[in-house]
Formats: sequence, structure tokens, C-alpha cells
Amino acid sequence: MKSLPELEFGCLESTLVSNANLLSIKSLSVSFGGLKALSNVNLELNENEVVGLIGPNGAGKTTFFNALSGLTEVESGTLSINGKSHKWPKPHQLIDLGISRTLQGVGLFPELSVLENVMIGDNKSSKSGLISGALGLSLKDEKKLRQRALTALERVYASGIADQRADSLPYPVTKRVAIARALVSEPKVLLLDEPAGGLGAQDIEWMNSLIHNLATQCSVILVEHHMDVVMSVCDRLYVLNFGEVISSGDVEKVRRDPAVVEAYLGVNN
Amino acid sequence: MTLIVEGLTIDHGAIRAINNVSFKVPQGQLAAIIGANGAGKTTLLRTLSGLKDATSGSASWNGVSILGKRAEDLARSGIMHVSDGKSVIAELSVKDNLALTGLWQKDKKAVTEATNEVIELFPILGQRLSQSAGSLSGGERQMLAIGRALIARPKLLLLDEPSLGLAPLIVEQIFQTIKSFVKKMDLTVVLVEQNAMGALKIADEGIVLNLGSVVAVDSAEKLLNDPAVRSAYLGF
Amino acid sequence: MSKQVSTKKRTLLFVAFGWVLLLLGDRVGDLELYQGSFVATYALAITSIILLTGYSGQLSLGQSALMAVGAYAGALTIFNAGLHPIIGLFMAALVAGVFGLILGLIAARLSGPYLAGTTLALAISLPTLANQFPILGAEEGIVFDVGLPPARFGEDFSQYKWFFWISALASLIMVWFIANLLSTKYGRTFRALRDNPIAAELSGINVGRLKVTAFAISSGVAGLSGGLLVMLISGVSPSAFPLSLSFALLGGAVVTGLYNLKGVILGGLVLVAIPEIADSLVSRIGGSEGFITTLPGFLVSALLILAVVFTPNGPGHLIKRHHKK
Amino acid sequence: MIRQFALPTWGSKMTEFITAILTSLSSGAIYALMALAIVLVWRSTRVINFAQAGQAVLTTYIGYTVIQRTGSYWLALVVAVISGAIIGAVIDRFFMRPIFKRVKSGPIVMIAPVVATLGLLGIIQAIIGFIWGLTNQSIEAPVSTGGYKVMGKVIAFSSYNLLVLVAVAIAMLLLTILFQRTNIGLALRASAYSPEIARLSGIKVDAVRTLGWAIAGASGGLAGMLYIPGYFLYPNAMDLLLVFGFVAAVIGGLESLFGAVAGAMILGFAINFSTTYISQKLFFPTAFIVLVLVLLIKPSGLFAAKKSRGA
Amino acid sequence: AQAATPGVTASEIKLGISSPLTGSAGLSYGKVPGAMKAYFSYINANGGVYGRKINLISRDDKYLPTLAATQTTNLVLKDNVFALVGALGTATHSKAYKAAALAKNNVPDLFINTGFSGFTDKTKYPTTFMVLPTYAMEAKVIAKAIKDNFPGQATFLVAQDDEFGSDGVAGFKTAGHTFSAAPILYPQGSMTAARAEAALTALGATPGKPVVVLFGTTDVTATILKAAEKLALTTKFTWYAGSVGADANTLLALGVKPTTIDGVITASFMPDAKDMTDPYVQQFADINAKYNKGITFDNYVLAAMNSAMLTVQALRAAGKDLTRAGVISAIENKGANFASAGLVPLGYSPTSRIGYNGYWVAQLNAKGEAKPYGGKLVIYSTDSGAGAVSVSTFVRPTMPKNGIPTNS
Ligand SMILES: Nc1ncnc2c1ncn2[C@@H]1O[C@H](COP(=O)(O)OP(=O)(O)OP(=O)(O)O)[C@@H](O)[C@H]1O
Ligand SMILES: Nc1ncnc2c1ncn2[C@@H]1O[C@H](COP(=O)(O)OP(=O)(O)OP(=O)(O)O)[C@@H](O)[C@H]1O
Ligand SMILES: [Mg+2]
Ligand SMILES: [Mg+2]
Repeated sequence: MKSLPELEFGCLESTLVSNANLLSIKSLSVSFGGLKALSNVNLELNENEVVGLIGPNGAGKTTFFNALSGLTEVESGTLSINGKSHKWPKPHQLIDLGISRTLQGVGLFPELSVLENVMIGDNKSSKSGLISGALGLSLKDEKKLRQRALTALERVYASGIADQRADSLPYPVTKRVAIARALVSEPKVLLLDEPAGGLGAQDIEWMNSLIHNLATQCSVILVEHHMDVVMSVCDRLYVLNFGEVISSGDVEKVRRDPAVVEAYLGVNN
Repeated sequence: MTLIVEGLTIDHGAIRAINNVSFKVPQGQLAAIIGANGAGKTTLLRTLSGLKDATSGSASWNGVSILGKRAEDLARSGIMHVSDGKSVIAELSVKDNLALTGLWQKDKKAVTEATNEVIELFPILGQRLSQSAGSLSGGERQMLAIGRALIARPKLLLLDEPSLGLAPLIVEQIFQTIKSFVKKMDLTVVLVEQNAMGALKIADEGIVLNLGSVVAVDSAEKLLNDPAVRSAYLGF
Repeated sequence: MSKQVSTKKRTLLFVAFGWVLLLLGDRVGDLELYQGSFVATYALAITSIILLTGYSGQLSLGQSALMAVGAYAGALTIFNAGLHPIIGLFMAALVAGVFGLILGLIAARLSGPYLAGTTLALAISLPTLANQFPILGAEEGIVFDVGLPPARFGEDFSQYKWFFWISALASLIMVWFIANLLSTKYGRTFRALRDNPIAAELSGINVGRLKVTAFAISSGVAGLSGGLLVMLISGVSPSAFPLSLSFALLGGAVVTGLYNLKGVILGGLVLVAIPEIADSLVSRIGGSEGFITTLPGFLVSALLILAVVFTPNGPGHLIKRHHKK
Repeated sequence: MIRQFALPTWGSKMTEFITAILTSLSSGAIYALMALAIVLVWRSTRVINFAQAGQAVLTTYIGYTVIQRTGSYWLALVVAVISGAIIGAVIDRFFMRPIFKRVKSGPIVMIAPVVATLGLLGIIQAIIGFIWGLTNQSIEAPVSTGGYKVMGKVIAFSSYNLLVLVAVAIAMLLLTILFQRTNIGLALRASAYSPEIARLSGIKVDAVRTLGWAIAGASGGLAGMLYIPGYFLYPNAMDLLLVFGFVAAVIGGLESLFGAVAGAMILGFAINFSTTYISQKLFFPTAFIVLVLVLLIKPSGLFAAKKSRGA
Repeated sequence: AQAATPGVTASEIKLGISSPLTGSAGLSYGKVPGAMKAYFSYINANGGVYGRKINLISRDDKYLPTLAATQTTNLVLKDNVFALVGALGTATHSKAYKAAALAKNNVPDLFINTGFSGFTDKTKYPTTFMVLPTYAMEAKVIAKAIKDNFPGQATFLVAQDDEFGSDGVAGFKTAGHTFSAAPILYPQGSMTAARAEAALTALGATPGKPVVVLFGTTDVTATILKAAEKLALTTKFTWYAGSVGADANTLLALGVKPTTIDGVITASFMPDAKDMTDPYVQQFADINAKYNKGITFDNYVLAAMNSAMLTVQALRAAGKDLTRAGVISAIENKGANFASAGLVPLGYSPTSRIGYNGYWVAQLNAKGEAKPYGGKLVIYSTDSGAGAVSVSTFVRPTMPKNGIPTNS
């Protein structure tokens, strides 16, 4: 496993605490103009844990991901990883923290091949500079990266389509490729935004088991509206409503929480 | 007023997405089209709404052929298509998005009424009226897209995965809404869904597509209880 | 994106192509050599557009200004500093690259029409500055002289052949660099940020920095082609870099197909040949004076439009599509 | 020997300043004429229309011919505006629509319209040269071009300047109302941003886009008929104006008509003040400098639409 | 020997011209090739040059250096012309000259249409012959005329900011003339109505009747005069328009009022194209009517035909055995005596490549006719260097019969 380059970031203020959470977010708030999209959200994630983040539409789930990944400005709140506190990253620094994410849309690069799409996910490992690139000397790095990308594709059972253009893929496959792209950098934390959205029953099942598998190697924060998936893969849940955590804890407890039933699940679920 | 599709075949270049498909949806009925990803559901709807050309076959609504007509003309004649993928215009405000289907309607009072109904249905839209649609959450966009179609008071509503990305409670609510609209407005609906269970529950009739061909047409109730369909599309 | 050509294969291909050009150079006349030099130069300029627009998705209407920067840098190096022409051409690329870097830093946040507007404004304002600095030689400009061909090439080795060797070689080497660059990590990342900047950013790509990088490299390439261009007209002056040059190159890039380098020669060829053909066509048809003077412009423009309408993705795409069927 | 004159200082600083303001206003108004036309096409089809310079000149030639025949400027203005609309519509129908049928995604979407409209510009200019010949013509202004007399001094502002200024303001207001307050405006915007969704909503996108081109063509016709009397008429007469109009439109954020006029005024003031107070040589560089300064502060111009969220 | 000379056969002499036909510069100068062709057709119809017909090949360079270079190279390498005539522009022609290797191939570069003094450098441009006096000469003559006629008045210069203006500025300096304020140098294309108004407002505050020298193209002269009309300053100044920017027909076509043009002083070396009493003018106008149908006869046409006539004499002077070197030496040795419409002496010699060596001072009237200033034709002659401006007694050679040269 690749060592994380996290030491580059914010080491100075780090306070080492043993047994700390892998990821810990404290009192995160985000506003858009007058709209409070997140207020004082706390979230913790342990190693090899799958945490579900659920809530009604517009509750702030994607905003939470956006804040964590630097796409949205954070109003207040702290972020620490393995007990060390970090600045909120810029989007392109997210990977350096050992975190990678998928987008609520699929967000593949349509005109790139599947393999290239996945290779982009760990672009940083290829150290080739401009000059070596221009002289065609960066082939070794490229080869290694290609190998890693193929491995990541294998993990989502998509290595057979490596050379196809991303925009020629059936929808369920694009979802797999997106996950492979997030995996290739071997993150510690994976943020999945509605991975089962738009999938059919069989693919959902498949996604289920994939997420289960992933949890053996990293931790996952999952945003999802498919309750079957959420209930079967998550260890713990956080429920957002109007930007606030209205309930959290293990799956069964949350599921029976009347506040959650009323705001989100409805009586039929 | 019946939607009649006969021997319809549609290609994407070399790929045959819909192969010799026939079905009927009588007025006031809700037909659910289910099928795995890539079965051709979206392609079928895009052809019915005039966005895509068919290769062969026929389709008519109210006795008039709808193939080869322009999307905007079909829309004005009461065929509303809510395409998949949160079809809102990100750069326009929520209010303007809702106004699009009212632009060409003569009866402005009815438009206002319909708009108010939609806002009642999706209150969150009411709170976001002046915000740009691009700043909405995924689910909010879906609501906006459906709301916009409803304002046109359609006669035939083509819905492509309306439940996509919506919270369970809202899904429930939207399905119920659609059903109530069918009754209230004598609306005919073709509902394409991955959420086969939810769709079949409210549908009168179910059409199962597989790799571009119809594999089963039956009343929704029967399909729900058909073990083959259950195992293939409902996941249990 | 079919199978990629390996670097070794590409190198061989370039060497072989260079060899063919060398042989060809001995078999054609001075005029063809001179036109061939323009083809090479324009092909290089089009390369800079393909890199910038086709790959990194940024639209510049000011490539002519960047070429001018390279041209002046080269001319000053050779004429004023008295250095070797090779250093002059090198400086043309380097100085334009640095200029592009600075401009890129300013324009990094701009996209689409905003970048287009900024570069357009640059294209009209930069050349007029040349008149303000006596060292730049005003309208008559500075001589850009690569000197006579070395004596050992013999008496028959004309100035035009020398031009052709220099421009073809410089262009080949530069395009080879760029092709290498684009075939691996950089090409991939450029296209990624073009297709979906947010997803690229989340994959750890510093989109802002990469856009600037693309701008700088593209400027460098444009600068070199600017240097070559003024070599061919043996001197640099502001009016050699009108806005219409930028526009013509965009047209060439469209004809070439924006997405790969394979057709750049074709783009260069079209820029040189079409006006030529239009001219001779018109003189053959004859007609009234007004007709003869206005028709070439009409024909060139009409061809441009036809190219956009019928092969907006370049003839390469057409051919590929036919293969598939 | 020639005696040396120091320019008199009495009040001349003040005169200089007032003149700079007046000339800024009149050149700003001229840039605004073109900026409006550019923004109109951009708003209704997302195309930077470089052919606008040719369209406007062509309609002005048509106006010129009308003046030759009838002697009436006002009739010519009407004819020019109408023919501008027709030419705009024809261009959309027969050139832009086929192009957009074929060009759908990728960077080519940015470039193809640029190249196509440039090609059109070439064609239009060739046609003008062929019909009217490659010589200069002039159109007499419909109102006095003599500067107003203020306190016994003639100032650099005439009824003609006032006419242009007022026409720009009225055009901006009417068009803004059309875009922001009417259904046509909403249809135009929707068709520009997302043709498919507009179609599905029952909007006749093709017709609406053609209408957008027609409106822009008409305002281009207006621009030509207002600009040329203060200048000359020849096939390339509005080329440079196109560049400045585009720069002004970008400064204004490309979306808003008010922004276009504001951008044009900013450009007019910047150019006239820098050339008056620093050096005439700054004429062209000022356009670049102002644009860069504005975009450094606001990368999408002064009055741009809000950006949509990323993820 | 004849077979070895490119572009010359027993029946034909091929000449080439690269000049702007389209674009902004084409507006004024687009007529030049056509007018030259018309004159050559006339000569061809009357026996040609020693039986050879002159075939002028014209290529459009749009006033762009790159095009000038390629078009001129085309003329030399593809069209195989014997000599070039009437090339236009400084930036364009300086590039074309080197790119087409005119020096190396000893291609005569005849009667170029620019007054840039750089072209007098025989080491750089060994085959080039200018026809216009240099801009510096014109400046010196204007300086002299101002000194003689408007002593004590304030003077101002508005000049295009390129070699055109800078040559002029240098000429005034040489003549010892200092302007009352720093010259207004404007980049080409920047003299808009607004800029002209601002400039004139500033100058308008000067007491007396200052002299304003306009050293630019005709469209700029028009812009400035129109600004003066607007500001009611037309009679405030004495206008002095340089020869390049004072074509009366063009000024009128550009909308300048006849009353404004009335009284504008300019310098010229040619007779006025409207002066039908001049035998040359009349002859050329006749030729124009016959061989250049539909084109109005103006100063541009006149000058072009004059250059064509010089060309025919140069070809004749080189003898029946036409060679490139022969033409060059013929002009060097006999060129000063060629018959031409010019009212000032021609200065060709083995050491000088400047054509006309001076100016007469003219004043336009409301009809746009150029009449001698003060009612009497005074010819000033000078050089591009430090030489003084002197009044010349030059009487031009009489026109060859019917305008068909018979020299040898
Ligand atoms: N850039 C923005 N400007 C204004 N409001 C915004 C912006 N981004 C998000 N919002 C608002 O913040 C709220 C939270 O949005 P978010 O996308 O986080 O919801 P979500 O929980 O992901 O919903 P969904 O399940 O529908 O995707 C929404 O009401 C949305 O309209
Ligand atoms: N624009 C296109 N070009 C080429 N092939 C396409 C295109 N759109 C769809 N297809 C192909 O047509 C087939 C049917 O696709 P379609 O999108 O209609 O299926 P679907 O049933 O809607 O799937 P999903 O449930 O994923 O939305 C698929 O094989 C798909 O890959
Ligand atoms: Mg979301
Ligand atoms: Mg679908």
C-alpha cells in the first residue's frame, strides 16, 4: 500500500492522539447567502467503517461532500484525520489527504477511454515532468500507472472495457468506472455520492457487495437514497435534515427514530 | 385518445436500441415501462417525444401519427416529456424554469393556477423561486422538472425515471401525485422506471423491456406477482 | 482514443517523415520549397491551437500576438545580440513561452468567451506597441536573417531550400515534443480538465495550474512558429501579425480536426494552398475587375464555411467513421 | 524664426477635461451599438458573431442605396433595420442551424461558430465589394453634426452625438424589457441555454433562435446607420468596431444588455482619458488593459449571470 | 542572351506588381494595377516596346507583409516576371524585397510607391527605384513653405506613428523647424472622430491662425477636417495636408464639405488630375476612358499611369536586347531625362534612387482642384539629407507624341 502523503499537510498543529478516528469533522457549517445549508454538523469515521449519510432532498448531503472536498467554502468547522487537524483542502488536494470521491452525476471524462479515466484518478503518482514528457522519457511511470489502473478496473470487474470511450458505456458500467477512478489512488476514505442512483435491481445488488468489499480496505461515507443499500452496507448512519444532523447511530436505531421516519423514510420503509 | 405503438424500431447508429416494439396505452391509464439499464426505455421515450427519429414502425396519439413531428409541436399538443437526468435549465431561475411551459399557453389564468398547484405539491420549490436552478440539489431539480411538465396540463405524460435521486418519502409522494393526476386530469402516463416495484404499484399496466424488445405486457398487478418478473427486475 | 502509438514508433515515424521531406526537398523547385516552409510554419502554429483548444479546451484568438512575441524575441537575439540563428529560434519559443506563462497566470480564471475576448484585445494591442520602442524598428521592423546556407551544401543549395530545412526541421522537432507530451500524462490530463474540470480537480489535478501550463506551452510553440514565419519573410514588423492571422489559423485548426495532431500538415497545406488556388482559379475564369478582386476572398471564406459545416471534426473523423462502417 | 507658443493655460485644463468626457460618451455610445448586437446573439445562441461587422455594413450599404434613390435618411434607417433583421434570420437559418446540427460537443463548439462567422464576414465583404465596389462612400448625418455652443464655445458634442446616445439608451431599454420582461425574452434565453429542454417545454427553439439573430441583425443595422455618418462607408468599415464592441460586451459580462452598454462606456472613457492624458499611443493597449483589469476582479465580467454549482 | 532573361520573349515582357487590391488599403490603391495595365494596353495597341507587348501580372497582398513576400516570390518564381513595378508600402515591400531575393537575382524593382527613405539605401535595395520623393523631403519642403508664408504662426504636427510619421518628423528636424507642441503621433487606425475632436479642441485654444500639418492617410485627413467642421474650427487653422493624405476626390467622397477643403494647402510633385489643360493629364485621362472603363480618373490613376509611362521608357532605354542589368543601368544613366507628368525633376543617377526630387506647393479649392499656392507655380527641390531647399527652375520634358515614348 502506498504511504499517504498526508505529512505534507498541517503537521505543525497536529496533536497525536492514539485511537483517534480516521476522519473527524467538528461543527461544520456552510451557508449560501442567507441559506444555511449545513449547521454544526459533526461526523466521525473509523477505519474500515461504512457510514451512511442520508436525508431528504436538499438536506445538505452533497454540500457536506463539497465542503469536505473544497468545492464549497466552509463557514466554520474543523477537520482532522487520524487525530491530526488539517486545513480544509482545495479540491485538488483532497487526494493528498487520502480521500477520494465520486460525483452525484457520474462525472466521467466522456472523450477519454475507460483506462485513461481511471489513470486520471491517480495522476499524481506519475511524476513525469514537462521535459521528460516531451522527450518521451516518462514511459516507465506511465506503465506503472496503467497497471494500477487496470488493477482498479479489475476490482470493479470492468477490465475488459479498458479501451472503450467513456461516453460509449452503458450507464451501470459508468458507475463502476467512476468508482475505479476513485479507488486507483488507494484512498483511506472513499466518499460515494449516490452510487446506486439510477441502477436496476441487479446492479444495485452488485453495488451492495462491492461496497462491502471496499470496506475491507478503506472507509466509506455513503450518500444514498436506496434504503436497501444503505441498510445493508452501512455500519452507522447520520441523518441530515435542513442542514442539521437530526439523528445518528447504528442502523437499526436510526431506522426506528420517529424523527427520521417523519422527515425522510415515510411509514412504508 | 390512445397511445398506439406498433412495430417500432429505433437505432443509434449501428446499435439497435428498440426492436419491433408494440404496445397500447388507453387514455387515462398509467403504463409503467420497466427493464434493466440499457433496455432502451429512454430511447423509446425520446422518440415518442420527437427528440429522436425512429427507424421503422409507427406511433400515434389520438389517432394522429407522432413520428417525425417536432418535439415542440408535440409538447404543445399535450405530450410532455420529462427527460432523465434532472432536466432543468441551470442558468435560469426556478421561477423561469417553471414558466417555460406556460409561455405558449393562451389561458394565463390556468397557468397561474397550475403553477400554484405545483408549488403546493413541492413546497421547497416555492422557497427557491428566485434562486438559479443550477444551485438546486439533485432531488430539487427532479421536482422542478416534473413540476414544469405539469404546468403544461399535459394529456400524455412521458416520465423518465422520476424517482431518480429522490428521497424515499418524496418518491412515494411523487408516485402518488402522478397517480392522482391521472385520475384528476384524465391524464395518460408512460412511466419509465428502474424502481420497478414502486412503478408497478401505481401503474395500470406494465411493459417489460429487455435489450430493446418487449418481453412482457400485462396488467401491473399480474406482473408484480409474476415470479419471473420479480426475480429479474424487482430483485426478490 | 484507439490504441496509442508507442514513443519509439512515433520517433521512427517522425524520422522517416523527415527523411521523406529531405528527399522531396531535392526534387522540387524553389517556389515549392518556399511554400513548403510556410506549410511547416503554419502547421506548427496550428499545433499550438490544437494543444490549447483541442486538448485543454481554452480558446485563444490571440495566437498571432504570441507569434509576434516569439518573432521579435528571435529577431532581437539574432540581429541585436548577434547570436546564432538557432539560439534565435530557441529564444523565440522560450520568450513567447514565458510571456504566455505570465499571460496565463493573469487569464487562468478566465474561460470561453472571456478568454477569447482577452486574447483578441491582446492581438490588436500588442503589435501597435512595437512602434513605441525604437529597438523594435517600427514598421520596417528588424531583419530576421538566418544567414546563407553553409557553403558545404554547395552552390545549388538555395536560400529557399535552407528555409525549408530549418522550418521543417524545427517544426518536426517541436511537433514531436508536443506529440510525446500529449500522448502520455499531459495529454490525458489536458483532455480531462477540458471534459470535466470538477472531476479533474477532485482527482488531484490542479486545474488552474494546468491551464496555465497549457497556455505557456502553446505560446512557446506559437512563438517558435512566429520566429519561423519572420525568417521566411526575412524580417519582423507589427503588421506581419494581424488579427486575420489568428483567425486564419483557427480555420486551419478546424480543417485539421481539433483533436489530434495527425492532420496539422493538412491544415498548413490548406492555409497555403487555398488562397493560391482561389487566385489562379479566378485568373483562369477571368471577368470584370471587381469580380476578379473580390472573388478570391469569397472563395476562401466559402471554403472555410464548407469545412466547418461538413467536417467540423476534421477530415480524420470522416475517414475513421467510414472505417467503422 | 518661429515663435514658440505655450498653449494657453486659462481654462484649457477644464476644456480638456470636458472634451475628454464628451468624446468618451460619444465613443462609448458607438462601441455600445456593436456590443449590444454581439450580446444579443450571444444571449440567444451562445455564439460570438464575428459576421456582425459585415452584416451591419451590408445593411448600411442597403441604407446608403436607399438614400441615393430617395434622399431620405429616415426611410433608409427603417429599410436598413428591417433588412438587418432579414439578413440575420437568413444567416441563422441557412448557416448556423446546419452547423449546430453537426457540431454538438467538445471544444469544436467554441471554435466552429467563430470560424463560420468569420467565413461569413469574408463572404459578405466580398459581396459588398462586388456590388458597390471597393471605394469609400459617406452618408450624411440626419441631424446636425456641428458641436453645440456653450458659453460662446463650440464643444465636441453635437445633435448627432446626442442622437446616437439616445438611440443606444432606447435600444438598450427596449431590448432589456424584451429579454427580461417578456415571454419572448424567456424563450430566447431558454433556447440558448438548453435547446432540448426548451423544445420539450414546447418552445419553438429554431424559430426563437432565428428571431434572436433577426433582432441582433436589426440592431446591427441600426448600429451601422448610426455609426457610418460619423465615419465612412467601406466593406471593412466596422471591423475594428467589432473588436471594441466585443471587448465592451465581455467587460459587461456578455449576458446583460445594460452590461454591454456599461462596458462600452467604460471602454470609451478609458480609451479617451488614457489617450488624452497619457498618450495617443495607448489607444489599442488600453482596450487590453481595461479588459484584463476588469476580468481580474470579476472573471465573468461586470454583470454576468451567476455560475451554477459544480457538484 | 535573350533566352536567358526571365520574363522576356520575342513578343512579350512580363512585369509583376504586388499591391493591395482588397482590404482598407485597397480602397485608395486598389486602382493602381488596373491603371498601369490600361496604359500598357495602350502601348501594346501602339506597337508595344520594340514589338514586345507588356503583360502586367497583378497580385493582391492586402497590405500584409507575409502576403507581399509570398506574392512577390510567386511573381518572381512562378510567373517568372522580368521586373516588378509599383510595389506599395514600407513594411510590405521591405519584406517582399528580401524574401523574393530580388537583389540576388538582380530583379529590377521599379517605381515603388512609398516615400520611406530606407529604400534609398542602395546596398540594401540595389535594384530598387523610388518614384515618390521621400517623406523627409516633403517635410523639408513644407517647413520651407511655412517659413516663407506663415512666419510667426504657431505650428502643429499630427502624424501617423510609423515610418511615415517618423521620417516626416526627422525631415522637419533637419529643416530646423520646431513645432509649437510635441507632435501628435497616432497609431494607424486610432484617429477616431472622438480623438480628432479632442486633439483639435486642445489646439483650438492657440491664439492666431496656427498651421496644422497633417502627415497621414487621406481618411485621417478627412476625419480631422470633419472634426474641425464640428468644432467650427475649419477657418481657425491653416491646414497643411501631406501629399499622401490630400486626395481631394477622396476627401469629398468621405463627406468633407467643399468649403472645408477650400484653402487646404498640400504639396505635390504631379499635376492635378483635374487639370485638363495639362497635356499629360489629358492624355492619361483619354487612355483611362478607353482602356480602364468605369474607373474615375483621379490622382491615383494619374500617378499609376505616370509610373507605367516611366516603365515603358526604362524598358526602351535598356535597348532591344533587354536584360535586367540593362534596365537598371538605363534608369541610372538616362532616367533623369525621362518624360513624365511630374512637375519636379527626376533625380535618378548611378548614386541616387530617388525619383522626384521636390514638390510644388498647392492649394485646393472648393471643387477639389489643386492650384499653385499664391497663384504662381513654385517648384521646390531638395534631397533627403541635410541639403537645403531651393527653388528649382525645372521645366519638364514635353510629352512624347500621344503619350507614347519613343526614347532609346
Ligand atoms: N451554490 C448554491 N447556492 C445556493 N444554494 C445552494 C447551493 N448549493 C446548494 N444549495 C442549496 O443547499 C441545499 C442543500 O443542497 P445539497 O445539494 O447538499 O442537497 P442534497 O442533500 O445533496 O440533496 P439531494 O439528495 O437531492 O442530492 C439545497 O436546498 C440547495 O438548493
Ligand atoms: N446517443 C447514443 N448513441 C449510441 N448509443 C446509445 C445512445 N443512447 C443510448 N444508446 C444505447 O442504446 C441502448 C438503449 O439505451 P437507453 O438509454 O434507451 O436505455 P435505458 O433503458 O433508458 O437505460 P437506463 O435505465 O440506463 O436509463 C443502450 O445500449 C445504449 O448504450
Ligand atoms: Mg446530493
Ligand atoms: Mg434511461
